[in-house]
Amino acid sequence: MTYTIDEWFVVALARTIRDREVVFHGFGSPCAQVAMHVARRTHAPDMLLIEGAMYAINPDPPFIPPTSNDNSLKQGAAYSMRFEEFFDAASRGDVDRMFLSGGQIDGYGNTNVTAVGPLDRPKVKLGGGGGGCNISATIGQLTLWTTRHRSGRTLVSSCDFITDIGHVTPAGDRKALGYSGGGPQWLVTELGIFDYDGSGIARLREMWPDVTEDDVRSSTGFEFEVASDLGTVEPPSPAELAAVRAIDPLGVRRSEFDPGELQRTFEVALH
Amino acid sequence: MTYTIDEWFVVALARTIRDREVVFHGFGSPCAQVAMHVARRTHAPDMLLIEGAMYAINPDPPFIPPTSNDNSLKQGAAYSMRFEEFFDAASRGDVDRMFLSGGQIDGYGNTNVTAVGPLDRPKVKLGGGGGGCNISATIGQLTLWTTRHRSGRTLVSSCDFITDIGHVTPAGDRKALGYSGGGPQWLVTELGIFDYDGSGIARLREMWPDVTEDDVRSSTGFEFEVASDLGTVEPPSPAELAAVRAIDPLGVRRSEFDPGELQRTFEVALH
Amino acid sequence: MFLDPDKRVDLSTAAGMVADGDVVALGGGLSARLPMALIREMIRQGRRNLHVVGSAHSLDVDMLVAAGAITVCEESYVGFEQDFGLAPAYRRAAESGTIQVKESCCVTILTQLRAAEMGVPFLPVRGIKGTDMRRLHPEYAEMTCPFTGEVLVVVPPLRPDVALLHAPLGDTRGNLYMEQPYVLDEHFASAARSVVATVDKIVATEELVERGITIPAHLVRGVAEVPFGAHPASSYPHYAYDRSATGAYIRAAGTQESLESYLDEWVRSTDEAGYRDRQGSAELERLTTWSESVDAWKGLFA
Amino acid sequence: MFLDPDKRVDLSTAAGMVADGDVVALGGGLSARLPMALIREMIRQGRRNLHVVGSAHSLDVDMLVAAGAITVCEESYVGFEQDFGLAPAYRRAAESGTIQVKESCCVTILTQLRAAEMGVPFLPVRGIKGTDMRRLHPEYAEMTCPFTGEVLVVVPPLRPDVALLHAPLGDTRGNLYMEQPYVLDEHFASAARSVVATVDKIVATEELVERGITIPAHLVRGVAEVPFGAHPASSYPHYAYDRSATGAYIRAAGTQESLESYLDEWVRSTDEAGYRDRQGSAELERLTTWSESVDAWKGLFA
Repeated sequence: MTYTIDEWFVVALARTIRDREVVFHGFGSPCAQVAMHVARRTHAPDMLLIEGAMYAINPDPPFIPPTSNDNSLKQGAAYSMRFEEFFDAASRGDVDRMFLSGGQIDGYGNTNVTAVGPLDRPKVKLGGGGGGCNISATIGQLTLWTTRHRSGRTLVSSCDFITDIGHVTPAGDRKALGYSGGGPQWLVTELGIFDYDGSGIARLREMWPDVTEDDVRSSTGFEFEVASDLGTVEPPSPAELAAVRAIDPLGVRRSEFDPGELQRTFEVALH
Repeated sequence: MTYTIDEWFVVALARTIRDREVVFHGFGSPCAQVAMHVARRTHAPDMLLIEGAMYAINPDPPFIPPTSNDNSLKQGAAYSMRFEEFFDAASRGDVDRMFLSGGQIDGYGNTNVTAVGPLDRPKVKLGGGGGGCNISATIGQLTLWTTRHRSGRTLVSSCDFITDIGHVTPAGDRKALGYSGGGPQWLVTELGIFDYDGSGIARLREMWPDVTEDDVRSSTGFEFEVASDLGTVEPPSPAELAAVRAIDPLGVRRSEFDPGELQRTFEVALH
Repeated sequence: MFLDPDKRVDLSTAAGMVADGDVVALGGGLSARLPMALIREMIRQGRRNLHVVGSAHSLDVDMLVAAGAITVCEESYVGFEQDFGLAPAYRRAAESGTIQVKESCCVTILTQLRAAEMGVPFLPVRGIKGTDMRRLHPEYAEMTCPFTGEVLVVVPPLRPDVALLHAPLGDTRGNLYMEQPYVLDEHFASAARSVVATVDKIVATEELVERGITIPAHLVRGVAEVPFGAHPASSYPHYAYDRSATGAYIRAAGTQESLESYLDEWVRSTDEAGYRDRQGSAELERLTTWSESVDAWKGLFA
Repeated sequence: MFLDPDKRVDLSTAAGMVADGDVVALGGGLSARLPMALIREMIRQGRRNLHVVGSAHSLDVDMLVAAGAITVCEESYVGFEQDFGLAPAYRRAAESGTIQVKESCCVTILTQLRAAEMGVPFLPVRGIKGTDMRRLHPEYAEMTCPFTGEVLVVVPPLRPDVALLHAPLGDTRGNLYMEQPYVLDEHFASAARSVVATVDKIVATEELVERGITIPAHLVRGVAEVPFGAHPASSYPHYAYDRSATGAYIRAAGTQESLESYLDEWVRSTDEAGYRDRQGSAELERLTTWSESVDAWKGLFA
């Protein structure tokens, strides 16, 4: 049996969630969205899953649709938060984890989803940050991810615009800014997985088996440490793979990947 | 046919409401409560009636109960505001009129519903202001009322504590305080009806036919002007009386009056 | 947040979730959905030094004051409206200085709860200036608006240690269904460190979903099923306000001595099952007849 | 407040309640409950210089930008998620500087709306510091909390001239029923000077009461009945998002020239009845089959 990088990728994202965490993803984030449902169906059954843009609590959607405001995403939820109810909870520190991506991500985990290039005449006007900006300051921990690491344009030495804050910004670190949130804990890319060292800089912890440290380094615009026990990402379990396929029969998660990446196929090892 | 002072009194209160006004009464205010329903059933059919403590919009209660949080008070209402929805509307100036009473009322229409006597050891601890304090600043106009004018202790030269603000306070007038609300427009008592002159002081406009100017003066602790056209309160119409009796079959409005006052009976004039 | 799948506790455990000295938000208002079973149970447990906060309340606060459980009272109103008038025990305690009255205003309390909900250390209010409220609240401050130059009173967040709520229906997870008015209950639930609830009845989650959940389970630490748990306050759609039982309290409350007898008889010497027995099942059932006809409903208040 | 007992207007009158230069709040979000019939009608009427505000939006904003109706865009996101990616016309206009992008954050917009709702001239927000958002918003200020000494960003009220909302159901008075997520619609309704709404269907007030009214009539200035008035956005419980019609827009939006042809064909040369005809009644009816089975629902997105 084989599986593809998109499946493994969302499993890796799912594993950043601990059981009994209160977890949120934003809209337009199918990989994070699928990952949250995978986590809830595998190792984190008692997490509180807040469905992004619907603010539905612990729904059991029959499928993941290609848009985040579809009613399928609140099926089975006994309760949906109001807009302000979610954002207040996040602002006062009652949400443990949020998934965040970015068109640019720097070494401290600051992200840019606003504009690449000069602000008055951007080279690329990105979509915008939605609600991430303020609550990136207060949510317990952040799982960052990108599926565009290999482009070389995503992990940058410095963001052209900071939409969501990481560990350290030009205006100071989180402590100086008075923020209670812990900031980025993980950065998962299609090449590897980073955590953050004591100074708030990304540190490479694991890579996919078809990726080399040179691949990572040549695609990364910032200097990063490498963990002394640099390893390979743990393969998905049959249960995890089954969960991915059950929750996302339309394969909406794939829309985040460059078509070339989707060719990356792996074999389930026979023990 | 006869009618009593409580009936006439609520009719007089009702007439302070203009059609197409947005009007609110607080809890524990049966006279104002009955008056609002009388107004809506007679001269102000298109007012927006916000039922105090229920925040129900334009209900048709089958009767007025002796407590303001009873579900009978939202019968027939298509919509009930949430607590914050009402208080926000009042704070931003979207409510045209509120009825307010007080254990003490001074000449500027400041009211005290907190405590009579020194604050650390009050002579009488009153119930408290509920939500009146802040929104007395921002609601369009206020109709003040008391059924305890004759006691001599209610209309005072100066409140021991200002809970809700009138036209002028020791800290300045409404303009100086930056308040958009117009303040007291009417003060209706069981002896007579006052409006307010340009300096914000109560001015006697009408009296009940069984009351003399001396009665009013001897019961009033502040100096007041008397309108040059001082008159008698217009008797209730049959429709108004019928509305009072229909909306308040339990006579809850009477609980505001001293038993002695309730003996005041009037004859419907035959034309 | 509270993620346990089963939050059911007995009333004694629920009341035990309030500690002496806690800042306690009281749900409901006036004669509706007061958490009376929790109030009575806290009196049985001898709770002391509570700082209660809320909007317009009546028997819940007065009875806690009578039992000596309250040190600070930060409600916007305590009383029995025009029907029974001033709150007897509260009034005596306030006039003799045995409780600290930090009377507040509904909008101010709402604003302070919102600050806690929003995770900000201050919020402005439009009113207060010109009134004497700051004599009771030296903790308020003033700030000048950077946009308009206006000076506004600003207030700090209010984060109760626990909110005590009563709902007609709940489920085992702690989801609660209420009828309007919710009063401050939703804000208490979000702003407080925890919610402890009583419900008249625990039902299947599906039944709550059908009606609409008012307070979600993740805010609720414990839920106790207590029939007539709001009595003598109302808990619609189940039962109306018991005016006669409230009147009995008022009559007993004329002196602290007779009030002590009342508390001994109705609270301290019994539990909630005994309380219901002593009230009389016929009397309690009568309160559920409000929906039969307007006359039946009106008859409850005659 | 709006107290007329009959608020029904036709779509042209409804769209005419928006003036050139207005600050316009757009209801719904992403692909749900966008006020598309009003958007199309405003384009037909040649509305200009709008300042649009909202949270995460897509086709509504992009089409207004394509038609040259927007001068300032203060949304938290404009795009088509991962499915169709960046918003083509919005992106071109932002990159060429023909619109002013005052991109904001959901929490900031919510806070500014709350200031308008609460009638206060400023409110603090916890975040923003450390980000570059203030480069887009020199109007924000900072204040020092008098209680904690913390410096927080404070924002002014946001009081839209008009909020354009779409609801599946409404009544003649202007009461509106919506399904969750309400997104910012409730706050828009309270904060804006007026609400102009389209509904797929006008029904009896009793039917709305049964379901629960989301936006009360007294906030609504006019309501127009427009079947499929949110299309191609969803309007549950009636119809799902039309991915295929959205895809057709995206394909046309590759250049401003082909986009003009699209607007001529689908908007400017017809009215809403014609729009529905051209979309095809079979295609539109298909969007209502979502509730028949999971396969039918899923099939709409395949």
